[in-house]
Amino acid sequence: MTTPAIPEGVKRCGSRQFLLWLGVAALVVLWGVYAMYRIWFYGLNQTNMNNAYGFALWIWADLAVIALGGGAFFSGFLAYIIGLKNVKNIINFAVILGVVCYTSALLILGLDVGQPLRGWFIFWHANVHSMLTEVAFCLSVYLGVLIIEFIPVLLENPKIQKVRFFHHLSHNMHEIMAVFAATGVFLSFFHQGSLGGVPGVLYGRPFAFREGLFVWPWTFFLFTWSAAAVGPLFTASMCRLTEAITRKKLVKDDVYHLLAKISGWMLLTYIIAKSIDTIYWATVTAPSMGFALMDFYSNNPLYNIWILVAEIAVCGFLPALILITRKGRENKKLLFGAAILAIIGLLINRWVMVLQVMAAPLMPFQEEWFMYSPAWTEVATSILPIAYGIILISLAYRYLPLFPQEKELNPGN
Amino acid sequence: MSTQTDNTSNTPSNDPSPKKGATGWVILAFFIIGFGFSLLSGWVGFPKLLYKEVPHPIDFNHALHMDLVYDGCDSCHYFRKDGSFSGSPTLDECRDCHGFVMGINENEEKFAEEYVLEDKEVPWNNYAKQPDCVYFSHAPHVKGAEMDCATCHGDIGESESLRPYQENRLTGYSRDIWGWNMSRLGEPEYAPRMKMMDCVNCHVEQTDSKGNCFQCHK
Amino acid sequence: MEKIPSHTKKRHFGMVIDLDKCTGCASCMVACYSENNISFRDEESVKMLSTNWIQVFKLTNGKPFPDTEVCYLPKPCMQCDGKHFGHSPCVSVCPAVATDFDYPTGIVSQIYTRCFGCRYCMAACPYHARKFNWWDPVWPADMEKYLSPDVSPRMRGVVEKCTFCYHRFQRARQQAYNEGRPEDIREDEYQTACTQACPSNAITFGDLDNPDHAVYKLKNSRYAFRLLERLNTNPSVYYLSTREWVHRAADNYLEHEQPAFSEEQQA
Amino acid sequence: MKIDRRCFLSLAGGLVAGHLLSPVPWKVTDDLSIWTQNWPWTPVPETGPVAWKETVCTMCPGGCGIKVRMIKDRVIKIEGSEDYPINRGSLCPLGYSSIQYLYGPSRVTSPMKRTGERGSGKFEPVSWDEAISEVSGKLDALRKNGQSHTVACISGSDKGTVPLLFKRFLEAYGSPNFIRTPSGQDAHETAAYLAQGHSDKNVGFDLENATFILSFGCGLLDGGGAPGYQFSTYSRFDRRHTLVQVEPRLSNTAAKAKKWLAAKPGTEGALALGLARVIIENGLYNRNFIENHSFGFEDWTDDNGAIHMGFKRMVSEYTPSRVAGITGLEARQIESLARDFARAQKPVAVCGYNECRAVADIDKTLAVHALNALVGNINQSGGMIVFPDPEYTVSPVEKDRIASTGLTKPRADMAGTDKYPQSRYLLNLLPDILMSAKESDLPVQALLVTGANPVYTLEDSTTAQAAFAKIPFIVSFSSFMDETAQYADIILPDHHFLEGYRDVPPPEGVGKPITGLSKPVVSPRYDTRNTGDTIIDIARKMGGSISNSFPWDGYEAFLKEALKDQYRDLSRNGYVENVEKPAALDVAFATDSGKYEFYPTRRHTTGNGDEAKLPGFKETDVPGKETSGGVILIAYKSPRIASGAVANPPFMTKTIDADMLKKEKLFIQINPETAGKLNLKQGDEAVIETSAGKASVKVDLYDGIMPGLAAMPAGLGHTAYSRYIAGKGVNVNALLQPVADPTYGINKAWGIRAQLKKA
Repeated sequence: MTTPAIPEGVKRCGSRQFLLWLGVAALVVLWGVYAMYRIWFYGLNQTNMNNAYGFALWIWADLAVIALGGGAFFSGFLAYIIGLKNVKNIINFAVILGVVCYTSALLILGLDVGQPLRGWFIFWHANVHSMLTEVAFCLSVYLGVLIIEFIPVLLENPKIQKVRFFHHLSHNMHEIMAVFAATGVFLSFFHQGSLGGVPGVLYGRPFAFREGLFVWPWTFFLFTWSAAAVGPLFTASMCRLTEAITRKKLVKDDVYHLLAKISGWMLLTYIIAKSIDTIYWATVTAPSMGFALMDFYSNNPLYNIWILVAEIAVCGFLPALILITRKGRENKKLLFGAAILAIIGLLINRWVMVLQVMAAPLMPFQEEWFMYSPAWTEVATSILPIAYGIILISLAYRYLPLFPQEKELNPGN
Repeated sequence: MSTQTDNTSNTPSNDPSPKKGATGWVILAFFIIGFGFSLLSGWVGFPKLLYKEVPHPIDFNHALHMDLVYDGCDSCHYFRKDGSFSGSPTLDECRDCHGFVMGINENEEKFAEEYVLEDKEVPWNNYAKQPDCVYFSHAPHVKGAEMDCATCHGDIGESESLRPYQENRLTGYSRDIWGWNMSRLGEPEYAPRMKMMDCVNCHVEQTDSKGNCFQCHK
Repeated sequence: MEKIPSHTKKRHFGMVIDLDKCTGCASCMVACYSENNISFRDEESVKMLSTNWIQVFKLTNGKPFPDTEVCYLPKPCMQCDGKHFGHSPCVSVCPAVATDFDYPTGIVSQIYTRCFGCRYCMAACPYHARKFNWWDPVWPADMEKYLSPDVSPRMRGVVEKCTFCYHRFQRARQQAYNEGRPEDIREDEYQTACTQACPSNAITFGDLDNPDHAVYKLKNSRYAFRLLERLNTNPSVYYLSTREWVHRAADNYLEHEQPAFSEEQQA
Repeated sequence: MKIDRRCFLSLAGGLVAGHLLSPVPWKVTDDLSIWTQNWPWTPVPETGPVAWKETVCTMCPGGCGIKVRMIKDRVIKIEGSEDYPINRGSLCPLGYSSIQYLYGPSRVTSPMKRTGERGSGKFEPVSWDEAISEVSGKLDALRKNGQSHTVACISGSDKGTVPLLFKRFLEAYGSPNFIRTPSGQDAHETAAYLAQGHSDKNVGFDLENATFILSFGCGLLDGGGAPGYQFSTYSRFDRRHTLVQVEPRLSNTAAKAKKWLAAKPGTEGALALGLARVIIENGLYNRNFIENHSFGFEDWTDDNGAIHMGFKRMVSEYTPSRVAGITGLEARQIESLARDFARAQKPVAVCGYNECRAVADIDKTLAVHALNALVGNINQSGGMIVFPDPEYTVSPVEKDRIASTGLTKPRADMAGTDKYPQSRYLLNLLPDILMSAKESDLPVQALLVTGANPVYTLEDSTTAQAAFAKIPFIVSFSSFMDETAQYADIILPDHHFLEGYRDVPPPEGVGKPITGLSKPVVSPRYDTRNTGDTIIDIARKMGGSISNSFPWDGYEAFLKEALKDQYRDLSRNGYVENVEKPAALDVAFATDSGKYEFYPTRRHTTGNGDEAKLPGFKETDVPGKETSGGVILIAYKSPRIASGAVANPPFMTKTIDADMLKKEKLFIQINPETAGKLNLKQGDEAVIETSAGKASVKVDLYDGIMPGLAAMPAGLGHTAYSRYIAGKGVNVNALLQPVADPTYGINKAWGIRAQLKKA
């Protein structure tokens, strides 16, 4: 008698269809792997980065996936620390999404450094003053935590459950998960913040530089806050996307509504804080270094003042206001429309804090903006995580009981 | 790591009919076998794989030469006018004495025939050779801090025969740099070890500072 | 543990570049390439991919013909002291201590073998003084023959920058030790390659804190200024110019602001 | 005993645990990173004892003393020599980069014989014996055929012992065709002959002692002329010194000048005359010089009783307002400049040298010389100095009948013929002469090229290439695979200057006659020979009187004999100063009047009037058709681009600004006003077309250039050497066209009309 690999009581597509689906994603992964080979073998000259753009698409992708992966820590925080039981219905999915995001971030970092084989120097020869050191430590420890959080979910697979040891392991781990979740939350607060610190401490770069509290610039707090606000919205949106693809209801609407409400208020407070920060920076910090606000915005389409309007108004206040109103979040279209806007807002924020910092000319005699467009290798390796995420989530969805409410919501099976 | 084998009521429903598994002792034995194998291969086999023996071009007899020169080590390893250190003598310097085959011993003959007469520099193995990134000047150590050669180079000056030289296959470094004992515990075997922290420790002790990166790096 | 070893003398090396003298000939750049084993490729016109430890910029006053004026501005690494002494913009961000503030000399060090190429320091440096080795360095034909053993050639994947020819300082110290006068180094014994190369003597180099050195007086000249001084990076490189527009071009000012020099001129 | 899955899990656990407690993972991690720190493909320079050796740089004719840092037998670095009297420590970028020619892919590593098409760069190495036999065989055949006069030699210089050997060879062989490449020297030599009566003298300017330098377009700080001398002079400038630059473009020199006067190009002569008028009118001239040592200042009467116009009367027409009209300057500027110049402690007016092109406007040069004469600075400290060529003491050439006959034949470049009787070398005319000649009676059947790269440097280089392609036999003596070497049938490579002996004659334009000695600091790296030795070998091989004229064992023996007493000092000090002091004024002039002739009585003119003889201002025709929307193209010199016989090495190319060269595209400088008219923007791709050629360029808007002009840097657009040098930008010479002075033949065109259109 063989144990089915698919969790009990749920229905999954045929294996041929599944393999085809995986195959398409695998092709994209292969493309990325080829790009990885080019980069590791021939060096970073395979990219379009240059001495003006030491940080470029990859660092943006890193900041972006970590911020979006923030859904894992903030849902964990809500579920285990605040004790919002309802959030537990989506927490498995959030954790997997977190694993995807964080492993991708590390992979991209491994590509981005010129000497990957020396990568461990960041731990062994750490400079405690560097925000990047803080990022590296917290990031790797938190990835460990995420994996630990992921293990019990993994162990839920019927085949694995058959092994008694794993069965008990998963059971016991579930019980102590709150401890890990708490650790994860702590670490996350820190490294999300450190990532904000990465641009914020650059006092030679007036576009990025922010004053702050002790050693932490305001961006430290803003990054954490924004990740906490938008991360769960990303989790929810991805969950909704999974529902759309599988044509199945996986999570009850009240879960979405709860996350939306919390995120809405988080987003609103974030965007108010961000606005205050921007105003202070534009009127006090930057002018003290001789820069007027419009010195930072060029008339080229990429680094236009509209990018600021889009980030704060269109992708900040607008979704926040939609989400805090009951009518807004209970209308599916508005809810996910707002979520997507908020995600775009977050992506813009990370983009601006990396790329525009590099682009703006500092020396008055150098009027030209530094322009950059990514090479195919950078694009391929940045898309790779998406394909890899699709594969991992598909496998997880197929073989693990990710959604506790699935059986109940799809009784027909 | 422990194996929980207590049979509780909530065994999964599809648990196969209980068979007698291996005992704890057997499992432990397997663990020890694996553990021991790794330890042994890591501590004994790995160094043999990592290092290769490089034969010396000439088995140089320091003791013999020390008897013949007036100025100790400085006779052949001297400071140039600009304070740089000459290191191993060049063929021209050896030629002052070794102009022809004297037939003293096998080594001398080999040296004269293969190098002096062929006008070829001897590719001496340098136990203390540092990589290109290291800036090391003998002058502050020998002239400033008045250190003896032996402090860092051991008693090579009194040796009658060259001790073995091994090269790290991955890095190209002399084995002396890491030290011959893989664990780096205990007293060094021939001469002090020369990884960066070995230099740093001495600097901290002697100058109350580990110095600055540029002091020893280029 | 002290920042400065007990046997070392404290110095603060810096440079004063007279922009009224600089002719823009680029001898400093070429002498630097030769001195510091800087690699080159067949394509060097994309400047943000080209490795230069010192680069000469051309500034114009923006006035139409024939009132146009040109000023050449050589830009080495500024060896910033930083907002807080020793916390140069790049040094404080390096996660692996590959770049460090050398307290005994005030020079920002860069250790290529420690650097793992994250380029955070490049993002931190407002002067674009730091260059990344995008390619493996290649010296065609037998050109490796001219490489200097005083400066280690950099491998692909690490950041490099001007070191104020620190190896020349080492050379001078070694000589001093050899002659039994440790740490007693004359002003002319340690000069950077660019200083020495400048055919119009526009560059002066020395200990900014030593009243006997020429730079000590020059840096206090009323014509002296530093590049992007308002960012609080505290560069150790000073410039001299008698021209008001050059002072203005060296930093950012809001519309109603002007450089201290202009105010002084008007007063 | 049961063995199950758990046992294997346990074994794996043990393996992992043991592994972690063994050195393997840690040591491998560490060693892998150490491996990256010592990648075998990243070079590690060898250390060794350091030595400094002094010698003289010959990458350009500037003659700078250098010191070479050596480690064992490797050349590590070149620096300027503080003790050398020409450059006094200063050195230009080319000097610093010259190690990139000692090493590197541009060297010709052995004698070569061409196997492919001309210019294709396909050669095969041959032995020295074979190469020399081939050359001597070809030359011998021509000689036996009565065609000895069809052999020509193009040399970058006519001074020094190597050019002397070539001249000697041609003399013994029977050819009058020793041709020096065009240079600033051409006009000065002519002017010195006309005003001072010397035919073999050098004109230099004692810039280092002058306090007021009025430069008519000299690229003193643009890397031309003797850059080391000029830079070191400038480096010692203080508040008491003044440099005034007259130039239509804000060059590096103009940028550093106290005053930049953007006179219209080609009108500098008028400006000089205008200044002369103000000086004379205000009585600011040197009365002693004018009264005692000059002729033709006032009106004068000749032996036939005819009254001739003097210089004073001639310049009286050049009122400040008229000159302002001609030059585009303001009358006020002209007047104050004249006063400042004449009242300065040691004023000197310079022109001609160190311009990017050898533009030889005789009138302008005479006018500038006259300015110097007016302030009485001829042969004075800080003034214009005239000194003789270094003298060489060698036995006379043995000439056989063929040689004597050959030497009486007219020169292939028409210099010294009835048409251009007072000219010495006219290489600029040679391409057209060759192009119009029939294959059968081509005036040049064999060409020797030394120290020059005419295929690249001649204006209208496309025509020059076609003309050179017609020459049946070309021998190059170049150390590097330059464009001319690529056109050669045989290359007999010279040493790099760090590998061999060579005397360095006094650099053009320098106010003191210093001869240097370039000495070997390394043994030759490749199978090359000193060109002096090679030419002696060829002569020996040819036998007879030619061989007899070269009795020396080799070049060094010849050098010692030629330099006689000087050799000892040269080899000891590295240089000698040939004469103590310039000639005193009462013996300084070899004119018929024995004085400085403001009225050059000897001047060869087509007409006979005073107007033709006196250096009045005549508008020079700019070649090309005048069209609406056209520009006038000028070339400019950049100190970051070597534009002479040797191309700019990779180090210098690396210094070129992004607004000068982007990828393979060169930027052409135009004023924003011009750009507006032509509808061009910064960075636009454009096509420039002249009667000589066409090139695609990018546009750089530069306020510092006169509207209506377009400027391109000289020295780019090479097609030979190596991939580090070739294929960058455009050779401006391919767009320019020389215009021969009707009586002197030398080129007088300062620009060319061009069409600049958006691509």
